[in-house]
Amino acid sequence: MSFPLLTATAALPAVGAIVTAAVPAGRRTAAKWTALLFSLGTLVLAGLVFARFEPGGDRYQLTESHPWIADFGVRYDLGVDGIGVALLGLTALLIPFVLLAGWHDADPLETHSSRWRPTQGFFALILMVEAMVILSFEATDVFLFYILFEAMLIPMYFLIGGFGDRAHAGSEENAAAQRSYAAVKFLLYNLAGGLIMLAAVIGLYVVAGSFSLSEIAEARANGSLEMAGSTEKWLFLGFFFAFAVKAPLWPLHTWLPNAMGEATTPVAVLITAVVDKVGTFAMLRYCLQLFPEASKWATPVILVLALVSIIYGALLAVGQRDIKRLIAYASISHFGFIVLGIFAMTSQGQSGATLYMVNHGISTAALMLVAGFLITRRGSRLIADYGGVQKVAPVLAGTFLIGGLATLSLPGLAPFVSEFLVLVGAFSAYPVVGIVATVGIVLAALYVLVLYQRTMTGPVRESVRAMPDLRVRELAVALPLIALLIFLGVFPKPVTDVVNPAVQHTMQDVQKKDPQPEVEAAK
Amino acid sequence: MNPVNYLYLAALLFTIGASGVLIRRNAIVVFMCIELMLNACNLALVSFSRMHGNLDGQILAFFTMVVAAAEVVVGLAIIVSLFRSRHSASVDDASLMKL
Amino acid sequence: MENLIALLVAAPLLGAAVLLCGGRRLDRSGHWIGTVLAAASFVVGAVLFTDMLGKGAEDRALHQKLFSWIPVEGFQADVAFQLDQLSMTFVLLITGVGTLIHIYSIGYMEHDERRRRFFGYLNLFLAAMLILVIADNYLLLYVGWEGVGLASYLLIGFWQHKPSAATAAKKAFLVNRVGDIGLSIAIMLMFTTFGTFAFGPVLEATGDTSEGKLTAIGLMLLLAACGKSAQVPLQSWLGDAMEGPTPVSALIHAATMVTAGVYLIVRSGAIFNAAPDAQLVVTIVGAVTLLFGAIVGCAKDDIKKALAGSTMSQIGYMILAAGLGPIGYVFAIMHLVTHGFFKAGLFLGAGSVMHGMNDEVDMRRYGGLRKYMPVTFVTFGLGYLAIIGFPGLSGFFSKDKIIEAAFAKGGTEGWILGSVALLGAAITAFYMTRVMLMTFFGEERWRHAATPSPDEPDVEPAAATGEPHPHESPKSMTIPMIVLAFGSVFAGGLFSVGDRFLHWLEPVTGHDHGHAPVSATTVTAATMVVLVIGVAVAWAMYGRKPVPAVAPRGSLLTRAARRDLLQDDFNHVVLVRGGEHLTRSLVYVDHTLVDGVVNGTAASMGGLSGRLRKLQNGYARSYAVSMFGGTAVLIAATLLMRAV
Amino acid sequence: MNASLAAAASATSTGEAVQFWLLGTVAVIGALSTVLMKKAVHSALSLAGTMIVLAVFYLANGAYFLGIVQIVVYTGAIMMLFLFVVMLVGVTAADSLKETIKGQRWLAAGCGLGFGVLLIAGIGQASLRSYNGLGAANALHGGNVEGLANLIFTKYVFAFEITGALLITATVGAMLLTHRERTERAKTQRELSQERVRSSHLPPLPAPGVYARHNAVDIAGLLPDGTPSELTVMQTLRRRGQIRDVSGEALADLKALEQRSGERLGRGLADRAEASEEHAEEGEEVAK
Repeated sequence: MSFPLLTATAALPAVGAIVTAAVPAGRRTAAKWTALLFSLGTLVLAGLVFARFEPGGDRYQLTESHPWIADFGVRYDLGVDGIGVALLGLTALLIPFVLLAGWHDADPLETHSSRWRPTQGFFALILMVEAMVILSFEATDVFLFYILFEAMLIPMYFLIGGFGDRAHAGSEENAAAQRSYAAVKFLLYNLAGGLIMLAAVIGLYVVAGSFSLSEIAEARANGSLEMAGSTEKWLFLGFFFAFAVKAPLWPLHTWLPNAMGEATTPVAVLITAVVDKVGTFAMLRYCLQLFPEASKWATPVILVLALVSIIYGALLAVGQRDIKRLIAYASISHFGFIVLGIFAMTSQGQSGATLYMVNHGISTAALMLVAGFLITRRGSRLIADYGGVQKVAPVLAGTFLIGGLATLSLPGLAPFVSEFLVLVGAFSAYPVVGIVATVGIVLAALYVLVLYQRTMTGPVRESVRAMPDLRVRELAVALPLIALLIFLGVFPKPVTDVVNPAVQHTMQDVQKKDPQPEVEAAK
Repeated sequence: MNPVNYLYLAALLFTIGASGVLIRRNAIVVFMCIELMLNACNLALVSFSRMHGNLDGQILAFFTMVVAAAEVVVGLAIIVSLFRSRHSASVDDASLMKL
Repeated sequence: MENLIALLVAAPLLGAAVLLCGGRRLDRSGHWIGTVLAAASFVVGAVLFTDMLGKGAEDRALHQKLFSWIPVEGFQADVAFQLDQLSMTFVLLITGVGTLIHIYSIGYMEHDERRRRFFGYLNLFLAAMLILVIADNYLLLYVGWEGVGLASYLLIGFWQHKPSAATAAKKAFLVNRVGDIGLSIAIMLMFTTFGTFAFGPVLEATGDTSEGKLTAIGLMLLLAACGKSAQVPLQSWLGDAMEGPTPVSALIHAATMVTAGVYLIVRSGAIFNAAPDAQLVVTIVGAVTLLFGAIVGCAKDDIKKALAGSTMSQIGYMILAAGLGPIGYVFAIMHLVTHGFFKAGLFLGAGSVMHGMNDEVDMRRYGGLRKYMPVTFVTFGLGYLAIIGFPGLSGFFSKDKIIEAAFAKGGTEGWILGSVALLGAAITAFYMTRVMLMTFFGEERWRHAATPSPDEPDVEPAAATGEPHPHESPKSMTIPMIVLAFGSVFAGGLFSVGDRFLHWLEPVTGHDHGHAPVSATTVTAATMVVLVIGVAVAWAMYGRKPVPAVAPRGSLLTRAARRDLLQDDFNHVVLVRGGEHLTRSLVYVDHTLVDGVVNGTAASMGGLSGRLRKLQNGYARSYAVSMFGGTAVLIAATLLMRAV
Repeated sequence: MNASLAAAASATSTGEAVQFWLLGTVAVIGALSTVLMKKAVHSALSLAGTMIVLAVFYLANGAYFLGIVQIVVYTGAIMMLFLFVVMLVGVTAADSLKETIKGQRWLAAGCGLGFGVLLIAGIGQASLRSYNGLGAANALHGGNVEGLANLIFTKYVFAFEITGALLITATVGAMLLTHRERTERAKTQRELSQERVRSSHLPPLPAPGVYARHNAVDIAGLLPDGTPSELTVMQTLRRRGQIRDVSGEALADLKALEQRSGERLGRGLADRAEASEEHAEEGEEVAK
């Protein structure tokens, strides 16, 4: 048996979490470095996965399979396709930056006792989330995936509820109340989704007699597993609901602004750039693969929901007064694009959606983390408290602008590629949908530029006059992300090469062909 | 007379005892009502013992008595210490079992 | 030779990267790096140009594929360049004028502590603009398209500490984004129609699809062009864009970027040729903007805004010409090039004036400046003569051709368009003469009115105090002005003699003489007549009697024109206010309705449990009752089960 | 004797029937008075009665050992324990019969009635075998006690041992619950006497009720002017608020007495009336 690379990739951060948590109270810095080293190690392993993965090979590669709960046929089955590789890479890539950005976010306050160890907890929890997310991208057993899908809520809950943004307007009690409201809301929304999914998972087992993704898909494909139309629809809806909450899709989105607003910025990035991707990833892998007919049946409604998310999220972002909530609503808009790409059911749309997941992760991380640096400096999340930062902290403003431009999908930066692919994919299948979604790009420009104008330009406000520019640690976070945004904007081939075959498999699953160009169709 | 009547009597006593538990507020009286219910059970057990023609029912009744004795000791001790702290033997005064 | 194409873009891109990432240590040398790299790009362009001249007309086009950009199933986008005569024209214009303006900026921006950054942005602009014109497919063109938008955003908002500049920058970007919707939909339409969006395959395959599709594509391209070239109805950003430093106005908002729309339409000529309806709309947009810009230009007292109105109007001419189809393509581009010279010259002149007048922009506070800044006066004057179409200067040749071509369109359309073009020429003569008279002639109004203009309370402390001391600008500024003045004077003649320009571009754009209902001489004569009328009216109004230092109330039209013909007010009321209300109500809806449903569910659950909690009253006896009742129910159930 | 008892165990004689109906009635009445009596002492006594009746029933059912144990343990020990506690808590403390929990009484009645009916219906429905009687079982080991002993020490020996443990635990538990930790050193005799001498009450405290024709401990003695004296009643009762105030009654009696004697002696009625009114007013004030 070969080296279980996938297990190792997921296990390393888990081990890291345990080791970090065990660091004694006084050795805060050691804990931070431990966590960072483990996350970098994970990145190396993820790089190995990326290198060992052959785009032209089998659908699932690097597979591992062990029986787990024999009575129910639950197996510990791992394997990655191109989409999994891309997202696994994204996760492993972002976590070191998240850790680095949150270097001081969980330092104990002076009022805390010396035995209090929030730092260790914070870093360990982030690594725990990483482990679970990575494993969920690797799982090819529905039950295993479900367990991880739910289990990652626990560390996330503590990360949101336990480590709030210190830049909160208002009293400490008020902040704590808001935080716990956000954490509970996050948990309840996702648990509700997960509960419905659990029912669907059980239903799937009853119908299919197996939890194995590949087995079920194969049985579906060769006709040995007939599913009544209504059964398939109900099961699909059960899965989709959970994923739509996680993604989040309008109107199940309201937990995200609260959670992102109240959490520390690294955790906010973790939510939107990493954890939420599990939702859209699962739509692509589970909904389309297991329930192709139902997916097609539900497409019109889902496309409308995605469109509403795009426009609605963008409009609400324009109306926000809180920087982090603004970015959260922008993310809702972007998730609308991702879902649109997935359910447009064209090669371009789905490749674009996968690419979008990666790019959105990077661009949101860049924007949000820099916004976090800004917020930490001034101690306020309100846009109105800023002005003229560009003059005192030009590098900060510059990185913020680039993050913003990535968010509005400026050509030349990575998100443009994916957004355009999604739009083209949607347009070629459903022209009207594509046109309406295009309006989103204007609104994106509006909210990003309004944000930039109000915070960075204009006369220098007294409160920001003494604001220092980015420090080395912060530059180490911002610059690589920006470099990556530019690189993937100019040369996305490494990612598309990996993603394309997987998308073709998915297209076969749903038995859809790309619409032919009119000219070629005529010939 | 049919010996079943003993059972009817036991049921009646038990019901009266139970109603007493529900109605009375004095902890001691409530406790007495509980004893009444236990006794009703004992009567039924003895009667069953007679019905089945073996002594197991009586053994059970015997154990009931022992347990009842233990229970009374502890229960009355609780009542006394409750009384000490609250100056009252009313069960309604100890209504802390709520949110 | 092909490999040099990438170098065109690489040089300024490198400059931008170095200058923007280099940090303060480049503050002292940054402007030279920027200028040298811009010049290097011009040199590469010139080399390629001479090489191109050496080849036959048909195989002059060069092509270079760098790498595959977005390879997705069924969707191939490459980073590939194509350099043909049309692109070449633009390359030379962009790098040439660009280099001159770099040189000019060295002097103009001398006292700005962020000069390095300014040059970085200028280089970024050059790179993006070059990508725009040498891309071989629409998607890469889109990259350049947005790139110039970004550069324009950064440069308009260069003085970010001024809220007006930041707002203007944002506005420019947003209005351009609206146009970009058009471009992206056009590209998507091309993809679904042709399966590709490279120039070659798309433009060759126009015959294979329906006219309706092509009209749709054409209209979407026009929308894009309207955004970038400030055509009605997306023109509102250009006036505000004058908040940027003057070299920026000269380069981006006069000579190059704003003409990208014309390039797009001419480049997509094959699509428009096959879609007459779209062409008609293009000409209408051009004609309307032509008048719109001219009227606005007449009313503005801010010298840069007057010139901006003029730019709008002149681009209207180009769009009009481009809409005429093969009759007008060449002339559109020719006017574009000549306009690039004289309008850049005019802007640089205006910048020079401002430089000498403590950044004063109100023409009512100028007057009689010809004595103080002779070089500026002469170069500005030559530019002025060129733009009004004084015989022999470049504007005369290019504008005259467009008017001719408009008439040559034929039919009622031809007459209407031709007349509008003529009328535009008259108004052009009027407002340019007005600018000239107010600035360089008449009494020296600045001597008494040395208070800062109310719009700009916080420009420079120097501007706020004391009387200005008009003086000529340094060499680095006057030399580019002189060079551009040469261009303004001679370019037209150079192009027109022997129809050189026509033959140069014809292989790319095609040409058609049309059926002129009136002879060329008649048109020229008519143009001369309206020209004289325009100048005369302006002289009567501004030359013969003194210009009041404070703007008179003016007629209704004047007042409307001062406010950009109420376009901004419309935008403000409908889009800004409406949008604000929409977002505010949506925020409310999200909070109360969407979130409210969820929180309401939670609250009703809480309420229900609150009710149920009352059962939990803490009385042991109550609990006993439930136990007892429960037992009774159990017994009843048992008995019932046995009975059944 | 043995034979007749054995017979009684297996079948019901007329005598047993009579006994059942007579004593059964007594048992039910006892149970009902346990529930319904206002005073805890009365309840306890009624319960004791019921238990004795039950003991007789046990005997009648052939459970001789249990019958005796019932009397010894229940009536003799447990009920006495109850009485002790009742005395500790306050023998005269009567429950107010006003129900405080809304609907509790109705619910209780409903549940009780329903439960009883169902239980009795259940017994009536059950197919109960004819009675075997305990004759054989008792005879097996030579008697009821021996039979029980045999079972207890063989089959149920573990349960028996565990009940032993339970009893010990209960004893310890009761001690723990009622035990009070001393927070300070106990005072010595000497200290107590010194304290007493220092206090204002060197002579014994006045006895309760002596001036009021009552001699219960919970009635305060009246001072010569008719007001009750707090000192005369135990501290515990005072704290509980279990002092009965009979001063008004006493004054009224006094007034009546004076009137009667006045009538008989033929003294000036007018003076008396005035005086009595004054007294009455005073009495009212005291009552308040």
